[in-house]
Amino acid sequence: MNLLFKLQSIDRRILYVLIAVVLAVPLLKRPSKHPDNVFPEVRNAYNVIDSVPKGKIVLLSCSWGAGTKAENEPQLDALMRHMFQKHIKFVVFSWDAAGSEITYQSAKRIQDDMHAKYGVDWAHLGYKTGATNAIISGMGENFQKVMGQDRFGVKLSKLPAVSFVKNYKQIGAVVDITSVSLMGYWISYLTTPKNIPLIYCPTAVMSAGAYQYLDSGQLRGMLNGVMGAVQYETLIGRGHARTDAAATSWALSAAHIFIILLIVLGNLGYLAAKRAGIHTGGPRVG
Amino acid sequence: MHSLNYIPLALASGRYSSLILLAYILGALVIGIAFLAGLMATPPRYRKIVVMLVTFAGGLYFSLEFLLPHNPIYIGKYMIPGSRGVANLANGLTAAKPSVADWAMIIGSFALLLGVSNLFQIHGKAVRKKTPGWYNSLAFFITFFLIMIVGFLKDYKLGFLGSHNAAAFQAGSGNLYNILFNGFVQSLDATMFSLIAFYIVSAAYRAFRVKSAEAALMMGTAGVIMLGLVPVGAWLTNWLPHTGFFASMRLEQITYWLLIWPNMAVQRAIDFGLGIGALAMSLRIWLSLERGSFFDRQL
Amino acid sequence: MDKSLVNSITIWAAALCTLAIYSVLYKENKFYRFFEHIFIGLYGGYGVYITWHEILYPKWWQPMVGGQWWWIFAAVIGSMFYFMYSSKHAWISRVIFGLFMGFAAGGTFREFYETYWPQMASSMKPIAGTVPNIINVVVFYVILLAAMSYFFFSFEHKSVAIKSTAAAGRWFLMIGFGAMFGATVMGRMTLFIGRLNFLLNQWVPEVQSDIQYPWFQITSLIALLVLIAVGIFYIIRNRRYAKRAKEET
Amino acid sequence: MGTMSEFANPAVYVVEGLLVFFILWKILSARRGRQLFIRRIPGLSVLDEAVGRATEMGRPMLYAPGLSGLDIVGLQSMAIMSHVIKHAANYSTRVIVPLADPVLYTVAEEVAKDAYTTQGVPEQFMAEDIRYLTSQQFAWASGVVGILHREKVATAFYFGYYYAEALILAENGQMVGAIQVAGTPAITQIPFFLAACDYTIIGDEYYAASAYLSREPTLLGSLVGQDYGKLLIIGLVLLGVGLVTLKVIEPHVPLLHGFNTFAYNLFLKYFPRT
Repeated sequence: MNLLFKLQSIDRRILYVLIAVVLAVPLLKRPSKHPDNVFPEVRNAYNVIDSVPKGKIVLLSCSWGAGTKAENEPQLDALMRHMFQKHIKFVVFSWDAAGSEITYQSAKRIQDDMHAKYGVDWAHLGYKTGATNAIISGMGENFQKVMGQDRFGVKLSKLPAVSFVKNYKQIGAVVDITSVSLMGYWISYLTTPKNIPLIYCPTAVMSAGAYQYLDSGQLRGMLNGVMGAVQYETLIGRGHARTDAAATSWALSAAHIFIILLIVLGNLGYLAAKRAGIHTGGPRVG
Repeated sequence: MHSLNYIPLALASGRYSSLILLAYILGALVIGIAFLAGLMATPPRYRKIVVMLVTFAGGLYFSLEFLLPHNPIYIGKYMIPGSRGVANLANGLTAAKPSVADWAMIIGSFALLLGVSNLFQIHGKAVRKKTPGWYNSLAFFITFFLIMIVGFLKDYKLGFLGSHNAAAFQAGSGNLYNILFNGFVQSLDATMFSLIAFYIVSAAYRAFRVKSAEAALMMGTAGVIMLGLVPVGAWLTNWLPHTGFFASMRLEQITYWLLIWPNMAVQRAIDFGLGIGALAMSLRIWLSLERGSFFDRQL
Repeated sequence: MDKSLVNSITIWAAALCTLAIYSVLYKENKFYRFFEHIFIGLYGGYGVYITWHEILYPKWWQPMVGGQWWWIFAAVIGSMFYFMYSSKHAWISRVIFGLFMGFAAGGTFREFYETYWPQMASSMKPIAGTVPNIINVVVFYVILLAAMSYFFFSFEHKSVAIKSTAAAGRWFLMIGFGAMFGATVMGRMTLFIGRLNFLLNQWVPEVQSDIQYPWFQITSLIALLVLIAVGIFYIIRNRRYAKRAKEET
Repeated sequence: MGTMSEFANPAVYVVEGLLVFFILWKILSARRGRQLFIRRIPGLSVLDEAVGRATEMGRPMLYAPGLSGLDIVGLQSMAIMSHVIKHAANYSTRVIVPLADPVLYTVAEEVAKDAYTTQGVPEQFMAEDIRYLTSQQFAWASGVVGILHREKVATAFYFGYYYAEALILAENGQMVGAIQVAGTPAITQIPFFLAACDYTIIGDEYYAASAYLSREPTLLGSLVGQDYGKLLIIGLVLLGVGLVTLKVIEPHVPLLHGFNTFAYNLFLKYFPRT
């Protein structure tokens, strides 16, 4: 009995080393096996992108920085590869200052890997900030004026990838890859009023609070953190590639089991202490 | 990297047009400063009203654009007299959205130095007074100006150095910029965010105690969903058939059901509350009904 | 400097920063504090550069010097933010903040309609269809109404019916918070996995490829010695402080 | 099924008109002095119980308003702090308040002084118990953790806007064996407070608690108006369910057809379902 109680006083730094070791194994092995099951909202996102008509563009709105790159970059990667495969034109732009540089570097790496051409297949419109609701509703009315130029200062009219986009009529779908709550603005000012499909790629922290929007159709698909990206990879034929996302999904499995064991162990120690009358704290309330 | 030439007052036509433009800009600047001076001179008792009116005017744009009918209203064949004017106003507001977006984006961008000037005050004081750890503030200033200067230099061709040196200088600052951004900014931001994972690990072991039945229900649901979202969950109940009744007992199916029905209903209930709360909050801000807080401080 | 050298320096810099920030997990220290300030400095400087380069220069400066002289007014209005720092005229910053807050608040009618009408519409689910569907719809209504009843404050929960639905409401809320708990753990662990993945699959290979260069072996040796020396110095100093502190108490 | 209109339709004028009316009517009547009723949420009695327990153990208490500054959430936290301090003053137990916002720090000092004087024990106010630590998130959290361990705090209150640092505080409070009561409108942190604290006040309850204590008219009126709004939403949803179910059973009951088309044009048309 006192073993459980003694276990309670393990130094937290030992726990930190333990979690690092537990996660290092799958990361070094880098298994390429992707999960078998694909959640319906990921499949719906795939179908929306797959059915974007020819003369329309997809907006990849990114509002994340280096802080949540581990979750949001695999989503950007999977979606971009799918659109390059299907020759669907798209633009990437960032509401986050650092994100403008990061999303361009990631996109450039994928563009080179897929032998796509900047300015023809896709364009990066750089950093946007200021009153979000005004910018989103403004781009729906006059895309060329509000978005102005790409991140190198080249006017949009000179880029074949986006020169044909006048207003909301040429927008086939909007993808919101985010770590902050921007979805409400897309829903209120562009996608619900103009009936444009919206796909949500949040960090996992925000995914639990999105299911009511999937139920109401305001969101037509969702990639839930890196797990959503891994499942999307299986849909675009990368089910056997040794990607970071696949390795992360197995490391996550190990992490979750480890965390659940910690909670169980901690509670057993707590109950043992309580039964042995050693109150680690004053009487309880509530 | 295309190089952007900062040639001030580059003007298409005529020798004097640049001077004329400069005159226009300076003239407008004088008007602007006069406007600010006028604001500064307003007596204290009118200031609160000015703030309230400006806030209300700001709120008018989107509310009218949405609420006003966009085409004239007919009762049978008879058109209500004013409604055509109202419809033109409403459509005018909608047509103005792109320029409103431009001005909002640019004025909003001017606020970028707000956070910076606050930091300059704090770290400036630390360096001046040599408070302990002042060298950290010095590092702040050095790195702040280093990445900013290198950022501008990588885009700007220093013609006077001669074309070869200028290109080398530009490439060099480009490399230094990449090292600073990819090496330092990205890794520091990502690592700071990842610290929270460690706090969860130690809290999981030492803080998450099932002290009440409701905590047990919450942690039980959390456990099921944590397993159901990751591949190991599917593996744990892989022995169950894929189809038929028992398929719904598979861990990922249970997780999915929990997410799209009970969790969805709870999130929607909370969301309705938040929605009405946001509506109330926006009304209080728009009509300056807030009392005893930031809005009411001594003007 | 050729590409691979820049890449190596970047990876080494990133590894150094990662380990410096993680040192706070052991103990709050000067090393962590120093790198924290570097981050704030770099992020601030980068913010000024990117905002000028991708917004103010192309959308404000170029049109203005290209002939649209009225854009200077944007600078005048933009300058109002900075009156916050003047003691006498701080209220002028409240005017521009008020404009932006009013601007955001004005959108509330559209936002409430576009966000919550479809939610109300999709809450109108007919209690019909297949048996599992009926079960799901009934579960949905019980949880939705009970959870909403928990957040009523303007009348007393006297009658047993209301008191029990509100209590059940708090129970059902736990399912929602359990889902958020699980999702948050998954998200936060992913971020640490990202950093560990960088250390193991980018930094370690970099060290292995650099190890054969003699100049690298020498510098890493020196660095190691310096680190050990600093470590010993701190341990001795702390022990002396501890002894002195014990003597005083 | 109808589609969502891009601009306001009659249903918007009616429903949003009612919502705005409820909220403004209640706020203005509260400001004119009418006494509006707000029930005492169970969390408040748990709060008082926790204060009582701390006085029995004779250790100081900690009240942490999180990172909130001089905004709505921060000021409401001050109202709850004032209640805690008044309660603690009766048993002359110290209340330590670490802050992360210099402006809210000055407000906290005034509120604390005022609370002690209203209890008639102004001498109990100790300026060093109200402390501004730093504005940096994790530096503030480690400062509070230092207080928890040094002062062996008996009870810890976390009321305000919280981010990821909630975890660090709750864990260390647990290690010190303190009774912990939390309350925050920050939905994302509530699961962790629920797991680690003895009792947690959830979302809008936070506003109800501070409205009950501060009786501030705008807040009271707004909360009561919002209750009416929630009732309206529930009413609309239930009405919709009834009409939609009637629509489904229409084939079996032909005479419903007339009523259903009338109901569709009057109501269901404005609530399109995909």
